[in-house]
Amino acid sequence: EDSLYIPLLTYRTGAFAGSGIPIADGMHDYFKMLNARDGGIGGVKIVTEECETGYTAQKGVECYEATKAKGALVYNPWSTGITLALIPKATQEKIPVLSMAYGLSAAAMGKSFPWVFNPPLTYWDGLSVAIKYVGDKTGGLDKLKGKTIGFIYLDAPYGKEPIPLLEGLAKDYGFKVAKYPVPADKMQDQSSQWLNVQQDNPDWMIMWGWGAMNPTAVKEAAKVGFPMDKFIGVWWSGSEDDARPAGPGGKGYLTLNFTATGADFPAVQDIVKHVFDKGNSSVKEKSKIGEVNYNKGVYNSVLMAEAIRTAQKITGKKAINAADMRLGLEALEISEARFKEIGLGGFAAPVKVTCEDHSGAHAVYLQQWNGTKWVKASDWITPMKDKVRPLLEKDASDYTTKNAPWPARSEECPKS
Amino acid sequence: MSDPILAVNNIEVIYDHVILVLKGVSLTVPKGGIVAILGANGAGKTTTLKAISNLLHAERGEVTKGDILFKGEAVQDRSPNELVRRGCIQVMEGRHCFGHLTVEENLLTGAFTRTDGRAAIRADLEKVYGFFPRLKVRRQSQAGYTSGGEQQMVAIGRALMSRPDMILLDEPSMGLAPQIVEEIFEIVRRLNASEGVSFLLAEQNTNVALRYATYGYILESGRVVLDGDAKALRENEDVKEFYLGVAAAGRKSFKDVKHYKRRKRWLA
Amino acid sequence: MFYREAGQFKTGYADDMAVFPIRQDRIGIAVILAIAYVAVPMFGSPFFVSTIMIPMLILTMAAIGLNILTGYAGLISLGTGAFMGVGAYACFKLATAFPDVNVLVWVLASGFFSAAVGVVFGLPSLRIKGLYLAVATLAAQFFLQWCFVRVGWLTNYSSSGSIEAARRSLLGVQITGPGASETARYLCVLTLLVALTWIASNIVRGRIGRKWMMVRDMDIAAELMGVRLLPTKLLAFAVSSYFCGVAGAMLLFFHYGSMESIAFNIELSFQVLFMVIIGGLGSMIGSYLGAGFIAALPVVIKFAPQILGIELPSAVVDQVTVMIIGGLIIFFLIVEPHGFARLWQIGKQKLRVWPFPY
Amino acid sequence: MVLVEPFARMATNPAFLIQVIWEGFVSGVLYALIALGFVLIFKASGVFNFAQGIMVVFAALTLVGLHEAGVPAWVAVALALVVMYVLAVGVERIVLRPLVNQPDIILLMATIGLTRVLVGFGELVFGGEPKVMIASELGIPSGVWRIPLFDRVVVIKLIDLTAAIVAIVMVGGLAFFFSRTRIGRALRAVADDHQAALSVGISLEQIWVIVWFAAGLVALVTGIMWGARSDVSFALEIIALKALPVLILGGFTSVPGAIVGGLIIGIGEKIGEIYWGRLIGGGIESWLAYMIALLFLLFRPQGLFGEKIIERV
Amino acid sequence: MAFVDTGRKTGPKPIAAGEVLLEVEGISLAFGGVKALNSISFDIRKGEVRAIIGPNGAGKTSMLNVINGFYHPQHGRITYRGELRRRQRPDTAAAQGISRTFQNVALFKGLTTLDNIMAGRALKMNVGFFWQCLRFGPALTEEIEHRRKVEEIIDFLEIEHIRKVPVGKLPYGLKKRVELGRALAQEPELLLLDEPMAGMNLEEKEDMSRFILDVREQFGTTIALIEHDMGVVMDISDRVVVLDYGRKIADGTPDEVQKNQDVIDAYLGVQH
Ligand SMILES: Nc1ncnc2c1ncn2[C@@H]1O[C@H](COP(=O)(O)OP(=O)(O)OP(=O)(O)O)[C@@H](O)[C@H]1O
Ligand SMILES: Nc1ncnc2c1ncn2[C@@H]1O[C@H](COP(=O)(O)OP(=O)(O)OP(=O)(O)O)[C@@H](O)[C@H]1O
Ligand SMILES: [Mg+2]
Ligand SMILES: [Mg+2]
Repeated sequence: EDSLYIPLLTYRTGAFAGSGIPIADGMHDYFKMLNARDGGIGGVKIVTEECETGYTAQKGVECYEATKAKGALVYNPWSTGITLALIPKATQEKIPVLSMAYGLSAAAMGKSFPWVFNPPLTYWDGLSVAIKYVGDKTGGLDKLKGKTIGFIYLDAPYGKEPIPLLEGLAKDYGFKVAKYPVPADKMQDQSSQWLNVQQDNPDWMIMWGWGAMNPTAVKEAAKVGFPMDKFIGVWWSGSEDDARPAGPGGKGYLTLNFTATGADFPAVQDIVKHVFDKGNSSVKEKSKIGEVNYNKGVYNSVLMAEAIRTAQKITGKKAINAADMRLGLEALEISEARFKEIGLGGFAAPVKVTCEDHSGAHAVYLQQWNGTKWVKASDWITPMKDKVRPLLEKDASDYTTKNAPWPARSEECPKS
Repeated sequence: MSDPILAVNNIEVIYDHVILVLKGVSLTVPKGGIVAILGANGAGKTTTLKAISNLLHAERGEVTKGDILFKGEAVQDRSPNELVRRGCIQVMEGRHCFGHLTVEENLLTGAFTRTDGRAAIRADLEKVYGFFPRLKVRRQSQAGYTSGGEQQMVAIGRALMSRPDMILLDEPSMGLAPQIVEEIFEIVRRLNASEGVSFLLAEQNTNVALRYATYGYILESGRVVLDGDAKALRENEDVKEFYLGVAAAGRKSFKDVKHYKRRKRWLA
Repeated sequence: MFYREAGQFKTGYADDMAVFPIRQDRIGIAVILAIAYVAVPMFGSPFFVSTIMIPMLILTMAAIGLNILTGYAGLISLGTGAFMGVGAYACFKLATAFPDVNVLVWVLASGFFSAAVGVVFGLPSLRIKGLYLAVATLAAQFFLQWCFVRVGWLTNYSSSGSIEAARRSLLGVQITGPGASETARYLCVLTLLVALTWIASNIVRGRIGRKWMMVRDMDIAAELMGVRLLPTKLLAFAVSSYFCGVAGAMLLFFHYGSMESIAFNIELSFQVLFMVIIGGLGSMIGSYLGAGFIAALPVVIKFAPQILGIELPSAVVDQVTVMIIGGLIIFFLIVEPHGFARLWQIGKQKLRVWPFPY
Repeated sequence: MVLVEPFARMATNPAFLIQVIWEGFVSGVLYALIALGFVLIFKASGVFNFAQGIMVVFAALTLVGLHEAGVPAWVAVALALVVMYVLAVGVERIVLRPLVNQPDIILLMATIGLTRVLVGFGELVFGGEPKVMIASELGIPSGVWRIPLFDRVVVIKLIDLTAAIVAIVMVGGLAFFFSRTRIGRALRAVADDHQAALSVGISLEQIWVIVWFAAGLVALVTGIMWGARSDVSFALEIIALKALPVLILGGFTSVPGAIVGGLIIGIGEKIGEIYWGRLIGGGIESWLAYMIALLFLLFRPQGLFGEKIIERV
Repeated sequence: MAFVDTGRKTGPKPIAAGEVLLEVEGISLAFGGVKALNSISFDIRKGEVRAIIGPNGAGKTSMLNVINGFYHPQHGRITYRGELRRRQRPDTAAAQGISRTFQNVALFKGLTTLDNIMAGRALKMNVGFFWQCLRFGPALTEEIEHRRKVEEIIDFLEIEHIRKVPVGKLPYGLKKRVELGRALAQEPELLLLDEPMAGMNLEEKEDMSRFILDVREQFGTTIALIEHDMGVVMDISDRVVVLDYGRKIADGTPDEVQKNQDVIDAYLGVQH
């Protein structure tokens, strides 16, 4: 019987499990809902297989090797490290990698990385939005001159990814950057970093954190009395579990986000109805459905599902293969109307992926913790494409020369 | 012979699942007796003692056949400390002092199983110092830094501190000055006579051992090849020649040992 | 009955000192080599070769390295992961700086860099012993890992901080980088491992190995017999780190293809240490058996339910795998603290005296 | 510049220096708590218990897990202690008893194996999500003191203060309990020579259960304190590694050594990181502690308070 | 006996039998409060068996440790082969031809008997690292050559049957014998034996005595011997020095010493 096989690389164990579990649940539940409600996509059932990576590259590669032969349509590594390890392999073996708003920023250059996709935006886009927001609050980007922006980040490829752009922007707008790396084994003890913050007294703080690093940072920021409404986290630092432990002290903390929070969407309600209420979800409490990271998982599955639909439309096949999937991803477009159609109106900004741009640099908004939940704190803001694009191009060409001979793109760009 | 305090019946011991070391050893120690196990290197004396005190387990050895009765009860499956509590303690070959503890602390560990109060333990401590004045001098130094002989005294003194009914002594004379050897055996005799402590000792120094023991077993390659009253053993020709060094022609000098070997009769 | 040395006479010391003095052993090793070189690439599935065999063989190399240090010279190290990292980063730098030289040369050369680093971190071993030394090597572990992250030059200033294996070939066959077939990579790894195992076993059986073991068993006596401790220990650090470094380079070039510093973390150090202990300290065969157990078993357990068609949540599988591995480690330590190597010996011993026990 | 600038910074902002030292002091105290668990077990059995870190996590998770299941906070503490006791007995029965008289490294490996078992088991039972420590239910104050000093403020979290006090009380109590008593002596005897300890009738079983339980108790306290500062998750296990330099600095066998070592490392690495670390790229905390310890070791191979290594022939 | 090179160089100045080989003068050594040695002087002549006796803790082992450089005395001078010896590292004593056995057997537990004795030759093997890696050519030749010598020692000590047994498992008496073998493998000029016969039965003591005398006879090795068995000491030694808690109380032939009242009081106790 036909099926759509999608391995899901997840982590429910290890130091980052706290972030990994809701994401894994969200990804699963959306597919389960599609299977239960619609009988799959285009009449073909989705078969998922979860493979535990523990956020380590080694296990991630094992998972990839173990599942690729079963006709995997696409991989979601959910770790920048695993993404980096899979990019050359998957490119060679022609299986798409979907690294949703994480991974290698340069993968947005579809010409160089035909098999890697990172919609809706890259870390560099995200950072540029954060700076835009800061500029806005300061009264214009030109007012940033002489200010200090602190950057606290997980000392790993993930956390370091935005630094080149941050330093570039600092030069452009004349602000200073103070960097505070947090080593993985120090995630839960950041007193040094925050002492430094206290000493440098930056005007703004930006955070690229994950897992246990986030709540600790928010707590510490509250402790040293850093103004929380000048503390901006990336979208991976903005879950309820990140802000809640700080108690009232966390009030005002801001993060970027590209998905809506809450369960008030028909599709999410369908998940509750078709999956959770039937006892088919591994979510333990209903209140967890609709939380930030859960919705990220859902969004990741929405992207895959929509790409599959697109691929089915393009190829006319019901049971597509990895190459078809790539076509679908490259032609992926979810308009506002389409979001509404699938029961997710207002859930996220419209997405459009093209051959040239595998991420699309779509808009994000800022959310703010009000002490008990996240509330929207800004409109959708679009990234500074003009600043990001050249960097992406340079980085992509660096990557391909360093890995020469990098296989040239053999697939035609779809006519648009 | 009075009631045996210890009876070992036909035990077999295997190390590491493959090395068979004791091949059916039986012996008894009467209450209030001093029994010696004699035998060449590697005969299995130490193994026998460890089998009795249940320390084999820590060396990956096990008793696979036979049984061991202490005061009439089978003790193979008892833990070593249980046995000490019942009154049987071993002084291990090669001293085994607690190097980082002082001499006095070493002695006090011997009293671990006792519950009769500090005063009694103090009194016994003084008694041990009485036996070994040298230890009193060195009481505050770490045992690891004492000389070989001093460590041997510590080991024996430590065992005495548990007020045992029976002591298994493994090569008590090794490395001790002749004077001390005599002293130690005198102490053995004294304890035996005044407090009725029974002894089972493994010894190489046959000469002394047979002078103090009441009964002896000779072990070779894991088997008892000869046993008898100490006196009878002392008179045995083979024992005389091989263990006591007094052949018919009188004691021969170490200088003149010739490069030949007469076969022991029991090996024939 | 089948495993007897009776009737095989040695006619010279050289014979007696051979690695495999018994004919059955020699036949056995020939069969194993034949399987490794012919059967595995021919019949092994790509998953088996690439996910089980390759990492297993590479980690065997690391285990041999650590075994030289810990098993033969008696110096405990928890810095293996970082020493492997040094090899990987060195090989990455060399291979990108001199792309025209064959990559195998660089893999072998990278070991010298970690040997040098190993010697530096081995210096405290003169004063510090046992577990204290283990902690000193942790300093190496964390310091080196920090360097991998902080020194941009090591990664050629890659923005992601990861290093990649370039595409290189040997005799026209691509052996490294994306697209290298698992068979090609496997054969390279296997050949390097066999060659270096041979060298390692030569070293440990000769004068140098004996000195290491002297220092391990009783350093004071060794010193009083004229062995100079510091050079001997440092040599052990150097040789050991060399093997670890080569293993690290192989891990990058023949297995992952792309790595970040975190891959060389303390977990890796522990993993290799496990292999050495479970396999048997001071035994070459032990390194193989231990690596097979620790590297391959988790993969097997993890994918076993899948292969058997049992549905279990992946997290549960992982948690249970972790538990089973932990439990088995304890179990094997209890059954035989001297590791598989000793079990192997006892097994042979039993075969030798079979059918009569003892 | 590397020599002058940091001191200049210290001098120009003394309030901040005090803040740095206080932070160092608090983390030092917490390192010391973990180290204490190690010391207890090492002292008593010569076992280098790598599982101490996961025991901290495990104890804390049990506590929070029980509370989540509806058990009142203090009852949960009592039950968590029972669980730690059962763990101690289990470890003794299953792991230690069969490994009597084995070399250190084997026992070390066994405890690493134990770590794996506990990690797997803990995640299976409690799940991988971080949990919030029930600090307020246990009456741990959560406020902040802001002390004005040199026209700046020094911030002291009450939880940190509590942690420091608890740790010091704990160390004092344990030092009292284990020193110079019959049990204390037996502990050290066991550490020296298992077999000889057996031969004089010391019950290894009893001793081991006692120390593992004591270590479990320390783990629970540590878990509560650390958990209240950040949250309770498996990431916490990693900090156990931080206790290692503390241990070697203080000496594996010394209770006061654990405290002094903890403070030296805690304060040393804070000052190093804040005043020097950034000059060379930051994040040096990950290895500075080990380097400090290594430096001390070169001069005192047995650590500050450790027992002298006996070398004789 | 073939395993000793007769043509071996014995250092700067060959010492004839009967001349003083080693002389210690006014050696004092204290550990904290413990005075292990207190101004001890004596000499050892080439080719003799020199016994050192004394009660437990008298400082005999410490004396040997001083002689081979493991302990450094606070006072005193040591002259070896006519040369005043400076404070030295322990490993140089071995190079100068002093080797020893230990009171608490210090064999390499994990090695077989054969390897333990081969270990004794560590200093004499020097083929480079490269050949060692290949175990071929010079490395193999060297290994075989030394193996041959070691086999001779094994024959001499009659321990053929335990050649391949790890020494950790040997009974005590055999361990002592292996240790002697290891010391012999160093081809020493001066052999220090610390209680070589402790824990042996009569038969084994006889064997050991025979080995010691044979060694002396056949290679002219000088022997310093610590032993508590007076029978052995009196029979095989040429001269005896008696220590008592750090002091020297007697020095002379066995007969003289045996009759010395101080010695009887301090050490021998009742005569037997
Ligand atoms: N742990 C062990 N593993 C294997 N074999 C052992 C072990 N301990 C002892 N043996 C072997 O058991 C035999 C008997 O040893 P045992 O120590 O009992 O002899 P012994 O009579 O006490 O000798 P000695 O007089 O030298 O002390 C020896 O051959 C020895 O090699
Ligand atoms: N490294 C050391 N540190 C402290 N004290 C020591 C050290 N070495 C020896 N001593 C002490 O010096 C004294 C002499 O010791 P030594 O070992 O030389 O005695 P010995 O004559 O060999 O005695 P035995 O016949 O018992 O072996 C002893 O009291 C011993 O405790
Ligand atoms: Mg014995
Ligand atoms: Mg001595």
